[in-house]
Amino acid sequence: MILTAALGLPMLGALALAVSSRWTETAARRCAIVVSVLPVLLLAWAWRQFDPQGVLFQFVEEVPWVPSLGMGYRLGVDGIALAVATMSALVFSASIAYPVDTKHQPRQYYAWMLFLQSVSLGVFLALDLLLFYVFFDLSLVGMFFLIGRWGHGQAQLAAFKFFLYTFFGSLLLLLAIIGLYLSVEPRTFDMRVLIEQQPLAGAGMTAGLVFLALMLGFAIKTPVVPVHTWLPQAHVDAPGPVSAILAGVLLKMGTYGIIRIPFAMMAETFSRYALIIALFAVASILYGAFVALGQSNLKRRIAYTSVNHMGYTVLGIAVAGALIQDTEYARELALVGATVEMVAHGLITGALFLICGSFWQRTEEYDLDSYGGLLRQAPWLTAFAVLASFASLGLPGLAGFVAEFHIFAGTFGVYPWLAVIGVLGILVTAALFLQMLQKVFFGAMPERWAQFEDLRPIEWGVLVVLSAGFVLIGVAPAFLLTLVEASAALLVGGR
Amino acid sequence: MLWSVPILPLLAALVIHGVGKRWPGDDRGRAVLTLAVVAITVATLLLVSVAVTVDWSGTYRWSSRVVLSLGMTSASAVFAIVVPLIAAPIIVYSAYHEASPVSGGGAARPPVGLVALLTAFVGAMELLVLAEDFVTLLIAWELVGACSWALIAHEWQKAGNLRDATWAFLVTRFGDLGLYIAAAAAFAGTGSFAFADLAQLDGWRLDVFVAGAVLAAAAKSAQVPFSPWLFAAMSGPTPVSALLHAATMVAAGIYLVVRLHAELSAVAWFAPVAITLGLTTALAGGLVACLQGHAKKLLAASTSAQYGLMWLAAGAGFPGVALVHFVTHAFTKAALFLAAGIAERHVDSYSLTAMRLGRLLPGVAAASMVASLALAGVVPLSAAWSKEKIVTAAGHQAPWLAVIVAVAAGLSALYATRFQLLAFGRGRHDRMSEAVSRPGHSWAEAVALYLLAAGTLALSLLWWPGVGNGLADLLSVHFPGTRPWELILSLLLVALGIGLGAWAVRREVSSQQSETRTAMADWFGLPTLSARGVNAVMMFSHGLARFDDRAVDAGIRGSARFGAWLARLGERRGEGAFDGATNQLAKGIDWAGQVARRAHTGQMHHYYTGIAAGLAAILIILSIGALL
Amino acid sequence: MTLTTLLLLAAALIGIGIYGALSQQSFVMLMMGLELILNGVMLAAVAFWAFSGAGVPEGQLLTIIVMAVMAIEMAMGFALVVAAFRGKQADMTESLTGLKH
Amino acid sequence: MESMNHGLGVDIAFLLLATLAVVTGWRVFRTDSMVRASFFLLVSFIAVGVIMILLAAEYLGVAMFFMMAVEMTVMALFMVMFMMNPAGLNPMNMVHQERIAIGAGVAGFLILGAMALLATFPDQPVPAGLEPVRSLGNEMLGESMLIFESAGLVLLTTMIGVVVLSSHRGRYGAAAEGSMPPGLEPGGDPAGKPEEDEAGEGGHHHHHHHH
Amino acid sequence: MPIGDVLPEISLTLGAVAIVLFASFVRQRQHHWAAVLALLAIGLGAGLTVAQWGGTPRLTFSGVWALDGVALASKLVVLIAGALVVAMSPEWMRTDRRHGEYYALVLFALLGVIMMASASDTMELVLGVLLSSVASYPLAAYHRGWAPALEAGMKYFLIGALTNTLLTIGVVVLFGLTGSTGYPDIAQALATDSDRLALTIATACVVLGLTFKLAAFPAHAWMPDVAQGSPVPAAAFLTVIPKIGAAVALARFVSLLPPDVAWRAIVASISVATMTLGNVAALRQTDVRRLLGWSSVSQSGYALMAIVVLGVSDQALPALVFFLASYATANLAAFAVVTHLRGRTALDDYRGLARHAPIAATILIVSLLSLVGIPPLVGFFGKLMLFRVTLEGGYAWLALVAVINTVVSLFYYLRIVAPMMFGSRQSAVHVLSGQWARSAMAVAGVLLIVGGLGAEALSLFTGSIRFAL
Repeated sequence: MILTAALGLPMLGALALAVSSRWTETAARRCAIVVSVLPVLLLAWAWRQFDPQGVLFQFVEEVPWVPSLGMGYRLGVDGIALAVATMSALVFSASIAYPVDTKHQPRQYYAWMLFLQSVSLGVFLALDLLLFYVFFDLSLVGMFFLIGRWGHGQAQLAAFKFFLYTFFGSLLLLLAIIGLYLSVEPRTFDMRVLIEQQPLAGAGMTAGLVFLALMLGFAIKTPVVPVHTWLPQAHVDAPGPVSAILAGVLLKMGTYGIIRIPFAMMAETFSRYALIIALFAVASILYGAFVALGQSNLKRRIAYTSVNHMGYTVLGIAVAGALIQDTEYARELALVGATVEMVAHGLITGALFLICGSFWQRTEEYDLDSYGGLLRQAPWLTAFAVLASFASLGLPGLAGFVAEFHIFAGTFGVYPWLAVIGVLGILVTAALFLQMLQKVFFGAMPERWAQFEDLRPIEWGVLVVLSAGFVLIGVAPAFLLTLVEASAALLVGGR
Repeated sequence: MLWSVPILPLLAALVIHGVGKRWPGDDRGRAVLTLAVVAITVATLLLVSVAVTVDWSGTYRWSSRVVLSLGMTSASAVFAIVVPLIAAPIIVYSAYHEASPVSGGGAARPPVGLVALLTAFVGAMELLVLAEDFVTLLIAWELVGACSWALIAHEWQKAGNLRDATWAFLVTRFGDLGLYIAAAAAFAGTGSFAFADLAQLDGWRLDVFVAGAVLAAAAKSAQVPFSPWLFAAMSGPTPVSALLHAATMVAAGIYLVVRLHAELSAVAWFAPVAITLGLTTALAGGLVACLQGHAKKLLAASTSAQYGLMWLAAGAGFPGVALVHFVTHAFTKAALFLAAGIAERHVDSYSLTAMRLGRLLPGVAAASMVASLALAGVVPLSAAWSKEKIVTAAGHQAPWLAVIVAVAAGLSALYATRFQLLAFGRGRHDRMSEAVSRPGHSWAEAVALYLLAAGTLALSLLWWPGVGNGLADLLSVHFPGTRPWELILSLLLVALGIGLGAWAVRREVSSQQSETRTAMADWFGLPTLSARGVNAVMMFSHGLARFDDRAVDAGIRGSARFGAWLARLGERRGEGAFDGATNQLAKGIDWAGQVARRAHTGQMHHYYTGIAAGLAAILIILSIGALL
Repeated sequence: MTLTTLLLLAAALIGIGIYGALSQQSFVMLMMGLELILNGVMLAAVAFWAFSGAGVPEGQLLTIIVMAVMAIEMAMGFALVVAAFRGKQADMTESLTGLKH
Repeated sequence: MESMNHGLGVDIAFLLLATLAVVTGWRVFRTDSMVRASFFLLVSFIAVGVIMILLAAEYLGVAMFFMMAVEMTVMALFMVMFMMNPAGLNPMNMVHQERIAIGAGVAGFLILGAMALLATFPDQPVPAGLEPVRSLGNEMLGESMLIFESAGLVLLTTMIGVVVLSSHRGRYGAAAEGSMPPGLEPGGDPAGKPEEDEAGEGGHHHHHHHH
Repeated sequence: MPIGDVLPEISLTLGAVAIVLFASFVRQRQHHWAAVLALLAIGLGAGLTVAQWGGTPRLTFSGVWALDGVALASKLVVLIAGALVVAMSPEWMRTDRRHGEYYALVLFALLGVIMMASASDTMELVLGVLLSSVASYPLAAYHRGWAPALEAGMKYFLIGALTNTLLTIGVVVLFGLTGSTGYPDIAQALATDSDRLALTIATACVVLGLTFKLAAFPAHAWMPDVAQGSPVPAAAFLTVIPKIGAAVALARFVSLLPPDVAWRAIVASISVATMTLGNVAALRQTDVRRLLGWSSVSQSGYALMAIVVLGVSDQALPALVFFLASYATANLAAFAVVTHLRGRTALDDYRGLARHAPIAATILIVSLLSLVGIPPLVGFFGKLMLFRVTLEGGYAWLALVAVINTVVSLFYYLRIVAPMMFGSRQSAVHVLSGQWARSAMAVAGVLLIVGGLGAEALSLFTGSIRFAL
């Protein structure tokens, strides 16, 4: 029941906010914050209860939904899912608590945010392919309304682009899911059965097509170059907290999906194409980094680093799925790294986008060159921005390093040359973040920002929580690694 | 328990930073800072000595594959002791020499942030030298880099400082990539990151490992072609340079070579590479230093050159010699930087031609003299001993190598002389000149300098018979035996260098600096070259960004075009933003939409024709199907 | 009088009917084209009944159904033409251009 | 296919009737008057009806006569009442896309003609002694009862529909009054009135002589 | 004569007759009671249909009338949809002098659709098509005082007349070929060697005739006009209900054909052409009703996918009926909202609706999302079933085309959603007074969600249906 509660409570909260029109802004906000924290607590509790030595999926719940189709309301988590879900819940709480201009519709804003929290957690907690898809698609709907209604700039356009682009991916996914479904007897959408049976092993063309559709669908969501172009615009025009969710949570659905479906259910096919996926991942790493370096818009720059970081994740997964002899250790390391990267990127980029949101609230300006010397006016904002940037560029002691180090070490054990090429990415990332910091926070301050405010207490508090998260993972990741390692070992070694 | 050694300064730094803002802004605040720093370094030193005597170690488990571990080897012990030893006076110096950059127009506040960062820097360096596995090493390695970024960027109001800090960070991070690769190769070969398991490494992975480690170490210790980053680092405050060069950042590179010497020299090409690298840097750095007119840059080039000598020693198979030279060099170089910093305060410039403060600052001049002579390699000062050992070590490889090394050592005599005479020679400034009215230096700064000079003098005990052998036993390293001809040649070259230096100084007063000389003095134009490279990269990424906007996205801008139209229809804003955008797919669908709409003319006979045509099409498809 | 000749005659009538349906502007004339088609269809139905259907009664019934189709469509057509003419002054296909694209 | 028992006279009659049916059918679209056109159509139908009788489907043929006679009269009356050019006084040629129409007609003829010539249908002539009318009656009230009733239902529906559409006056005054969508706001115009309606009426009209 | 087998149909017929009589004797103001009568007749018919459920699939009335799961299931869907249409009408039709007859025609049209779905004889099929057509033409043109409605009705009729005529060609040729009009005999005759040229022509004509009722390419042209010009409740009827009967009739017909007739290719081609054309043409519409009409065309294309794989995938028929039911619910909900909003149709008029009429806006958005196939709405399960059988039948390319089309369709559906949610408006929103349309809208909206969450019920209901033949 704990998982159902985790995704059901925000849904109930969303309904409560949606149904009654009596909520004041403060009441709606307080209610949303409180409700959004509950899943964090529940999942943290589940984390404590999780048995790393136990079976792959724990806390399993099963209620038939459409049994004649083999579909059910099935929930359950392994270490990977639990880690990503907990991170997501946390990022949601942080984003909901972060101040934003609700454009006189606070009730609707918080209702949509809670709705999105619920369905996003659903994606990570689902153990049924179709249920996974249901939540996957609903997240698009929630995001569409959030961007379109509360975004700025060309928000509608960005929302359209986001929805259309990723919806195409999700429909491909639907076809592939049906393909998988049709390949098992008896027909079922139960992920556990599909993982166990590996239904399309050796199925040649069919397996290839199903795999292609799956990977394309997830690649769009992740996003992997060259199907990433929906991302920058959606990010730029979305309000800060929504960007934080988009980058922190929604992108993870792509990579999590890769781990959960093609990686786990089509191991043989995956291994056949692992190298190609890894090449795309490396392309994403470098391309994302270089394009980010070329951006002069604060939010676009951060948005493109997501392409880079998700490239690391995909690289880790691709490597983990390459069934090359005597590389189990390395592959397990890579998968652990990929998972940690998901968690780390969620927290770090979440924090960065929230900081962007603070900028927009104060200045409505994203142009890097118009800033400078803000350290004088806003030391706390600077401190958090520096910390998050360094975390994002992979500085040891912060979460990004743990992830990237695992991934590179794992990759080297399987595809040494890709590791050598890919590692260049962290150099470019460093360059782009340092340049960004330099332009925004240091040097001389233009007169127009003389009234620039430092962080307000609530912003400060939220950023402290997120930063604590990625510092903790950077310094003492054992709690996370132990959880993930167990599942990674089962997924990599158990095959 | 060994964790306490690096963690103590790191935590202390946090505490200093946290509570430092509330301290008084005057000299009392500086005094408190000084006391705190001294306490921390002494405590660290105590912890290290305890660790050495009772053989502490430490492990910290991340996961079943990744275990962080600390341990003490002779090389780590030396570094672990030297680092706080050098750092203590430097940090005290900085507490008085610098001011907080945020203090603005009011009274200069003590540089709490800087002191905290320097303290953290010490902690990171301790972590680096105590690391017993690659994860820990890499963590410390990059933390050191990040600390140096923050330190160089200390005066953040000047955008140039930030650029230099970024540049320094990026160059060294480029080297760090080597360490990433090395660590990955080690894991791939041994299934673990521990140094202890490196012996199992063989085959191509060993080659990759060594290449990565060499790259990382060379970049950190500013070997050619990475040397120019040290110049960029000169944007930082003087104490930062002192610490960076003497004991921490740059030292990390040579520490890695010394610590992993056994594994590195398992590949045949390591020795020639290390020797070539070291020798090239020593000669080039020496030349640059001889030509530099900027006091700190002269010293920086000298740092590269001296670390080049250490590389050479390690390459020649005597990491112990490199270790000792590191220690002797640390004291002299720290002292010289502090002296240069004091000089700059008096003339408001690092330009050597403007100094000649011998009369004004006799005490400082004397301390600087000790360090300069040691750097020059004048017997019986400390650095001379280790330098002679390097010449000898080179001689073990080949006699001609010893000759070249001696020439490089002669160069160091030349530039050391030049530095000393230009900075603290007897020149225009005397007690009567206008410089007196300038703010001088505090007693604390002078004491710091004297302490370091005294350290140099104390280390001169190495010349005392038996001390060298005792040290070798203590560190369980091997020193090469000195050959008379090498010693004589070397001493002759030192003398020649000093003479040439004195001559050059006399000439320098009159002559203008030529273009070529300026270029050569700036690492033979390497920075320009790399600046071009950076420009190329930036252009590439801007181009890529444009490409990403226009080309890759083109297929998707269907929605954009349509959305723009919608925005016009709906919100009446965002108009025209995408008017120029050409998008084939969007155009195609849009066109199809128009055609489909236009085809629906509202005219019945067109519909009838359509139905007839549709029927014909159905018939044709059915007939084809029947024929197939 | 064979099945072939009968079917050819039916084909000719249907062809002319198609021509009429496609070419006439006036609703009434257009409907005449449709009737001509149905005329051919009825003929074909009777021919089939007589030559290849072994005289099964469904053949005749089918012809009656086709006849009913014709009658009903004409009735409905005239009713609509009347309504359209009254409401829209429309007697030709070209005058129906309000709904398009 | 020569199994049917008939003589030369029947063949000649068929040939004449066929020619008549085609020619009058063609003339329907080649006359200046709608009234004449409807009478040409009637002749064509009658020719086909006679052919049906020749084929021993007397009932169908006769039904055809009556039906078509009534229908064509109605049509002619209708045209006199409502339509332009009642007596063919003005020459009229109201056609569009004639080439396409000719092409479609020819194609239709060729395809069906090809079927007539090339296709093989079962060779099962009407058995001797069959009483077509009786068998039809048995069928309609027996096996195909449902079809027969369905047809009746369709006729009923048509009647209701035709009355609804065409009756001029209803039980409560003018039938069409108030027969429109509700206004967009109470009392206002309904939504979605096409713009062309206000401007373009009669763009291709040559005459309005009713009302 | 097994009268018991057609009791639901008799119920509808009697209901219609009763309504006509009622309307002749009652004051116009009381005519909305005719809607109650119609609902009673439909309810009785539905009840009788349910009572028929569970019997073995069989043909009755000498093989003319199919009494199988498909017929019963589609009959139920048609009746429920018809009830919704009736329920959304009274306020819309209030001012009409012939308010009462409207319901009689609706019942007759329902009967015609049921005849199509149940016909197991080409003559009955023709009559079904004819009955549903002649009842629909007046429905489409019911606003005699409103030019667009007359034009829509006229166009609908003209296209219908031509296609019905062509349908009779097909039926007659088929009779010539097989000497029979009953499906069992036809199937038997075609199974033995029969002439391919004639069969090709017959197939083409029959399929074309049915595309008219399906609003599928090439006889789709009436659909947008009717959706735009006709009375909105009638548009709701015509965009939804005839399709159900026609799709089942088409499925019945093609299942008779021998395998060497390329009917799968034909249906697949029509499917692709229909969905693509409908979607592409809908892209730039600014008239919401017309947009829904085009979307309805494209939805026919999706439905045809299930017919393509008939016989290859054993779930093809359940998928067809399931999809049609889900589509019917969503489209009726959308039209119910439009009715409730007094037929507002310009896209601009929908701006800011979410704030002024939140419930209507919500139901409209939900219905559009259901048409797209966003889970967990019932439309998602419809599409899921379709994709599933299409993939199972080996028509992955068709599924892919449908996917691309779905993305395109999302675009124009969102174009309605976006101004409603993101725009703002000053003026008030007027809705129809009274509870009929509002209730119809609410019921349809609830069905969309309940149908999704309770997809199992619908799935069980359709899961085992098959043809009697």
